[in-house]
Amino acid sequence: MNGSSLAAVAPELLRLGVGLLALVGFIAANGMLLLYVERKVAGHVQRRPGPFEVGPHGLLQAFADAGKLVGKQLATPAGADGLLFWAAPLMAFMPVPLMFIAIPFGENLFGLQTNLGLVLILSFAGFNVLALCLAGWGSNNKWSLLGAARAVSQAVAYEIPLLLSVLAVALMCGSLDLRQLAGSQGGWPWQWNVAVQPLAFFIYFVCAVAETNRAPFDLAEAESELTAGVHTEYSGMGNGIFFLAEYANMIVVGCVATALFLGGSQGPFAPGPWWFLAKMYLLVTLVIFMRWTYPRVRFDQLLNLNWRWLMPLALVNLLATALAVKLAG
Amino acid sequence: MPELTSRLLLAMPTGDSGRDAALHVKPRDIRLVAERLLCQDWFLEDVCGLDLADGLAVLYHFAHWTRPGRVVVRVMLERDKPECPSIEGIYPGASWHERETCDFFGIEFTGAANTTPLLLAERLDPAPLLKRPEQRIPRGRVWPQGEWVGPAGGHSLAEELMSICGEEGEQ
Amino acid sequence: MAILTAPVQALAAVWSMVVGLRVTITNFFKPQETIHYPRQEVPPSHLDSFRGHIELVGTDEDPAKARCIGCGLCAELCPSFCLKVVAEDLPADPTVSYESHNGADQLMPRPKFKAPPPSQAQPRKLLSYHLVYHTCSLCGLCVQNCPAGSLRFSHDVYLAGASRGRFEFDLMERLRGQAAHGGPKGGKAHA
Amino acid sequence: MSWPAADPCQGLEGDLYARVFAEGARDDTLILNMGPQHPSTHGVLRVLLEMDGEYVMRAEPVLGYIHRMHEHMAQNRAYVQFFPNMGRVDYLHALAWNWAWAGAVEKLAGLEVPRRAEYIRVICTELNRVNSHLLWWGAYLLDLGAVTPIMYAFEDRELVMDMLQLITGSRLTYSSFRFGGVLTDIDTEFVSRCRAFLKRMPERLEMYRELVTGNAILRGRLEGVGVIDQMTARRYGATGPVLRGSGVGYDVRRAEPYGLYHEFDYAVPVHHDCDCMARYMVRMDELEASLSIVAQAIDGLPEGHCIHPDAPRGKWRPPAGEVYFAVEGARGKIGVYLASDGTEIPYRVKLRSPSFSNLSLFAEIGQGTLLSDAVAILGSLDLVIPEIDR
Repeated sequence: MNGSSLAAVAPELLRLGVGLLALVGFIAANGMLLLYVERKVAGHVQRRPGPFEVGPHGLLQAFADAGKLVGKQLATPAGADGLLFWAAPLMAFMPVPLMFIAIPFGENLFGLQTNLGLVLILSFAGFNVLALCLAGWGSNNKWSLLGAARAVSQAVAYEIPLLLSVLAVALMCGSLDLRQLAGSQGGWPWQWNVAVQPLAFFIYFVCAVAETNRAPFDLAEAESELTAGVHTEYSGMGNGIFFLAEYANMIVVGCVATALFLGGSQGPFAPGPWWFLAKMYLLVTLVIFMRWTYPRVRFDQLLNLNWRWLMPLALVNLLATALAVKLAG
Repeated sequence: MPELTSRLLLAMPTGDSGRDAALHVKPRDIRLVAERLLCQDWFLEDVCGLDLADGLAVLYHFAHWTRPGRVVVRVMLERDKPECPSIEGIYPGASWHERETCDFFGIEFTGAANTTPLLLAERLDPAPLLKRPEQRIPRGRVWPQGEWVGPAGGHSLAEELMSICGEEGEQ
Repeated sequence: MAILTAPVQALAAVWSMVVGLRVTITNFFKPQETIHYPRQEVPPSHLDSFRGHIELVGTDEDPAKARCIGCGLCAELCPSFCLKVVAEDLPADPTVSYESHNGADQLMPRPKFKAPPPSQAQPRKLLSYHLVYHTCSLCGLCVQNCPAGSLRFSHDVYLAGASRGRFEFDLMERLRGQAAHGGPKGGKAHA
Repeated sequence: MSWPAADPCQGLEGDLYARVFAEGARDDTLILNMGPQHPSTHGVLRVLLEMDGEYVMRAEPVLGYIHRMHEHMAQNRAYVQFFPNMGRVDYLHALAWNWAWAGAVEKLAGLEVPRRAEYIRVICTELNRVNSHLLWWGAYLLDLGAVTPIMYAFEDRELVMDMLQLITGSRLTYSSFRFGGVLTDIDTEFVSRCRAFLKRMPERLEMYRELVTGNAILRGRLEGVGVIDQMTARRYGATGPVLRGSGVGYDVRRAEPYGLYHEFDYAVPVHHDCDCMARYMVRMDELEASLSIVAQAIDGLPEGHCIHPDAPRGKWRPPAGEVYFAVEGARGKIGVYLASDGTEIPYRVKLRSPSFSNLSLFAEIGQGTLLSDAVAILGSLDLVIPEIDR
């Protein structure tokens, strides 16, 4: 079978394959970049240099870390369920590239055109919970188990307002296709959805931080309470993959926020993927700054915040949006 | 043999040795005294063992939030069978102090809920802070003024504690 | 009432988060406090007062010769038994004075009352002076109580070693080395 | 890949403490060992927890992991040789312990301390208290999940340590007090650095307030958590900021004045909420109080000796007798009971450490809290484990 016939048979499949490969590269590169950025931000916030020794200003530190993680022994704790224990990090990472394929980085830069892009991302995002649950259960460690219990109730709770806030935007545009959603906004900030739906954006942002288990909502990990929660028993690349998945998830939620609320690749003067990336990285940096600023919330407060504030607000917001769309339409 | 008969009170000027009054009680009365001290809002600073030629002593230091000085309650125990009632039920904070004293001096505090070693991994024999016989000194040397000279009047705190002792002692 | 106050409280809470973020972001752009050790070092003014292990002080005439009179008071006072002084008796020599002139006196307060050397009324010849630094707790009793002013703290901040032996010093040898390299002169106490 | 054995925990019944603790446990609860290597037990404290989900049903601290028997060491060395130990009992407020030991022996032997030495003691001890509270602040927020504050605290701590190094020569385990005074006098360099520090701190404290104290998350974590009422505090003998957070203005510097503290004008901060936030606020206010004492002491520093000319040196014999001396440490009331038989070495030394009594509270107030609250409560007690274990 030659290339042209392949293209003739399944152009969509080819695009998907190439897209997936490119995305895995993108994720790996981003994992390293964000690791570096996180440590640099932490360093500078704390008035110290951060990584500095490997490469100029520690630029190559991420490679050194990756090499170290790969080289470490993978230890399975005594009494742990080996299958579940090692399935967990894989399960945390594998859905991540799939989430990227529906993200429109630019007008024509995307992996897969589907009118259910948003649904696809949200459904694959749910896998992360399963991974943490398995990691906690499979570790045969009481701290991990507590972490897993926290992770599950946290993720289950926060997915609802997340969905509701996203739905409000989808209702406005009448579509679940991320490309269409992004394209429906203008280039200038006041033409973005965030100007129309500030509350939905706020709810989405808080939920996204909680969904990705980032501080101040990093309760599943909570190193000062649960030692490291679900990650306690993971060594070497087991831990590394969790990290990679965490950063990839951060990028996914950043990308979705950019596409939904911040105009996607639209931007003043010269629209294009750079605008998309710039906005996405800005959001991710904000999340990183938050991690180095706030104390961790308590578990019941986390759930209270969700059920008592975000849920009702998201519902009211959705209703108001529906009403407005109906009236305007 | 330790003298276990008298409960005498001695008042000393504050600042001289860091205490206002010293009270010698029999082991069986320590709970009564502790209870009365708690009623009068004293709190327990520490429980301290002391190995003397006359036997083992347990010193309870009590201090107060609103009045200066402290009260020492001294209990003399027999060396062969050092047993003292626990005041953990009155001052729960005493529990750890008593366990520590038990670790260091081998003094049993009867009636305590938890008697596992606190600071040492196991009971040592002899207990680590016990002196060798030739090192021990008589109590008169450590408490030169406190050698049972009789009740010291004129000191309000001393009078007060004396009255506690008197009432309870009739039983 | 709660329905009115709750949103206000929520907004105040969100505002407190913004204020916190402002602090970290301002600090992000401030210069670093860290000193990149191998490339930069702490300014010497911050190291002068550092007390490293003790060292012997040479006499004014011969910086390679310690003022020590071998009385052994330092070794006797040391709480962790980390000093070993070996000395032999000298015939009484009125010309040898063990009054110190400066040195440790300026580093340490000098009371009028001074403990006499424990056993010897007269100086002895110092044969060797060993310090086992890994048990030293730097309390300063030896320096404070040296009747001859022959001890002081070094300022060796960057002392590091991979073996225990690295921290066992022959202080007489060290003094000779210092004298040969023109290190701190006996007469100068650098406090 | 290895499949788990039928019962992986077979033969692992735990040690004596775990077995004793598990005797009273319900069937459906989890016995959890928090420590001795847990990140927020600050050293080597172990707390046995019986957990029902995230709720702590029962808690029991297990001590002794770094027990060094300081009291026995005291009975084997001359009075002055015990000074280095004091810096190691509580390494965060070493000078208060220095003072407790020096004060006890001075009281026993009736030694006089020159005014200048008393002032230097006040200055160093208060600076050391600032240091201790700053570290507590940073470490406590680390417990609560905020990583950055400890770095800011260390910036200021570094300045204090530089200053204290000028006087004491050490940076952490000071042993610079002597009977009848202090080892080294303070110089103009110290005074100028100290003034610069005093000038800098209000601004920093304001930053701390903005970054953390006002933060909604922190308030949510601390308010109403770990309530210690006054009766509990009394029955357990709690002292220091723990007690002052429960609304009792008990401070040894006021209640049983020692040194020249009566010459200084400062407030004893008291908060009445009895919760973790009250203890937090007490310590933050104490930072300011300590700084004000230092400022007054620097301004009014008298001339004179830094150690009494007739102070005993080396090994010496105080009179026989017994004495109890208490000082206010950063964690509470530090007490030294000293019995002397008139020889060169003490007959009996008992060290009353404040954290010991404060921690014994935890078994009671930790009950029924969430695990996160247990961490917050443990941190709010400001534990220094070497001091508890001695």
